[in-house]
Amino acid sequence: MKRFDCFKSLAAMLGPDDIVVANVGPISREWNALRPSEANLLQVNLGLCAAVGLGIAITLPHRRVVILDGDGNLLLNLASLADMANQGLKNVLHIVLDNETYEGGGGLPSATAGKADLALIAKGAGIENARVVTVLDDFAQAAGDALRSSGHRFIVAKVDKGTVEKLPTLTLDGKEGKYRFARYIERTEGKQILRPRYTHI
Amino acid sequence: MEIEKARIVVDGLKEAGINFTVGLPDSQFHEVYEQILQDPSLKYVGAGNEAEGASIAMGAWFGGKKPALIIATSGLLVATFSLARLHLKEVPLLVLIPYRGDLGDPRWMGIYKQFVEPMLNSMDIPYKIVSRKDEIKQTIADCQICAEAWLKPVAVLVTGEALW
Amino acid sequence: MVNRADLISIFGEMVNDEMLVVTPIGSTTPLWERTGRGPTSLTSVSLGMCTPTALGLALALPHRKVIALDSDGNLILNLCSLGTVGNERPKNLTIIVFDNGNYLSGGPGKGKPGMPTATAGNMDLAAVGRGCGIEKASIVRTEAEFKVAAEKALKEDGPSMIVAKIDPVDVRQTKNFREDRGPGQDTRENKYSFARHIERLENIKILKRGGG
Amino acid sequence: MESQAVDAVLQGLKQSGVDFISLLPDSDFSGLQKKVTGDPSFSYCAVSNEAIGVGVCAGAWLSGKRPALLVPTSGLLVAAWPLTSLCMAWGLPLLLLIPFRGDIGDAFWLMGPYKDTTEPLLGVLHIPHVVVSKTEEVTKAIVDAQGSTISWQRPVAVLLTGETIK
Repeated sequence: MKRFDCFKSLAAMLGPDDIVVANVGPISREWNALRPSEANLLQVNLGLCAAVGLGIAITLPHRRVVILDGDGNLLLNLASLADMANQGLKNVLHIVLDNETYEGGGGLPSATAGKADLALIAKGAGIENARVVTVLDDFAQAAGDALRSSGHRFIVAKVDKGTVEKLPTLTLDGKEGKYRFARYIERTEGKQILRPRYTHI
Repeated sequence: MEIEKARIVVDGLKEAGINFTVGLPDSQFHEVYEQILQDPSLKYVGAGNEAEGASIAMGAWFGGKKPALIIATSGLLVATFSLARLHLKEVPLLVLIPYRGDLGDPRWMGIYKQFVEPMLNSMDIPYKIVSRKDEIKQTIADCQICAEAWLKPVAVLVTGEALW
Repeated sequence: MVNRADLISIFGEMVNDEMLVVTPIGSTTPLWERTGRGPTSLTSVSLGMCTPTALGLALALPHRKVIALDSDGNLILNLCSLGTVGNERPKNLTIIVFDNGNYLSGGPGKGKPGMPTATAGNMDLAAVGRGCGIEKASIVRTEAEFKVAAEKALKEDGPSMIVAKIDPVDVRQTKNFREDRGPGQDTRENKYSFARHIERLENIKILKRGGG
Repeated sequence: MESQAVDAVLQGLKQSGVDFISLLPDSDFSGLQKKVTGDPSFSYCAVSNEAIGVGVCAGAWLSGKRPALLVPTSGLLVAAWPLTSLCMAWGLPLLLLIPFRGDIGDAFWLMGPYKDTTEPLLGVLHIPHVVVSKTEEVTKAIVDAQGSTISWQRPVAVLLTGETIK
């Protein structure tokens, strides 16, 4: 199963208001190519994708938050799963694109290439709706199920190594991406995030 | 500065993509300024002080140019406020400085040794010191690439064999 | 005397999307943002850097009209920039100086002026401009004079300079500057939006890439 | 922490508009933690390591909350990487509230190294900080730090020491 194909199927299912938090690297590049949107928060650094998604999901419980994580990334802060489970979230679809490899770091195997089973770990952490999919139809069905219901779903998608050729490069750095995302939330939520009046002195 | 080394500095700027220069002269870099003035592809603007120079360079960057600020060691002290505030320090700018007062400088400028590097550090301006002439070009290229990627000023300090 | 806010709204009508405006830190920026052109202008440029920044922009984009909305205190800090403008003689640069004769941002607020600048004494910025080689430099004291001078400056080749003598305080801006934040862009966000604006106008690349 | 200090912290957090708190349960904060979790003016997210806490706070700010991370001196070391890769690289605000173990006067041998790491690390990470040793100064220090972190869009730390953490 190819990650890009999973993303194609997911992108077709998402509404324009669904917030997506994506990991730095090919995950962000592939996702951006298929679903360019201000509702994407891209290039979240190693190990922090789930945590950032968690903060957003708590703050905006009425919005759906989709987290596009990688195996190596999640492993770095595995405890995120336990912290998320304890929040009793109703609006999160957490997808791990598991290629069993530290792809950006030269292709050495990650712990999921050995004995680690992230879905089992997630269940142990308290996320009941956790499953592994290995073929595209199953992925589409699992993601579709998740998006049709509320709750906290966790899908481990076993995907091939490697990425797609000729992806458009990302043109935003983190700071510009921050402004774009915060302005988008301001607009859609009627909140003021940037430049609040500062009158405490 | 020997004309041959000055040529390397100027070629280094051009190879790094620099096409707009602003500055105030330093005697040890005189040959560099002379060659830049003769080269229209390096459009030179002479500023009245280094802080003004940094601002002109910032404007040029917004206009799509790749600017370099070429100033004396003393001028770095004058440009401090401007460099520290260059739109909150986040506009790329190659700052090229003949490092006067470094060990080996035969003149009386030792006073700068105690200010220059601590100041660059406290202003959060990364810098690289180049002391060999065969490393001048690479150093300029490296610093320019990082200035563009990090969106901030990056300094090249020319000293030692590369300068004298 | 005329008011800065009124002159800025008059000028806002004269500017089109093809022109680039640079505004300094202080009350000019929030007033200029009210015209809706904040994100497509370079705003809150720090003390003394407005005119030199506009000069760099004008030299980099010689086919495009660039306007600095400077002020007396800002310009005096880097007065030598007028000399540089006079030597480079960019045809596309107009410097408008809102000259209120005092350091308003450093003042007590509450509708009171700050300490006087040199223009409250003997200094004539238009004469300094002419002395630097900016021949088209004039002083205006009424809205009508401002309008005529600004129209001329935008139409003709420059460099040109308009020194507008304005009220010592801004009528609608009587709060202490510490409270004067709120909507609008900070300088970092403005950097991105202004650079993106020029990328679109000129079809060039300024911000390299996001990487990752 | 004595209850007066806990109240001073709570007051500071509320006055400054903090409405989201993340922390790793830690003995220096146990009294404060109980108050925070029971207080409806804060969204509360417990985390199992401080790196996750930084990420959670980043997400909370980006979507409209005013977060604070309560982090022990040891946890600051754990949080160093996300403070760099998220807060510094993206320019994100974050109020860090740190009970300064290992300050002069803290006689427990295990805390000694934190005198060497805490303030220098904040310096390296370009995180401005204020050290508060008097309970009566806690509230204002928090309000000031929160104002600065929000307008500078970079983390700012308040280090609590002396009588404030007794």
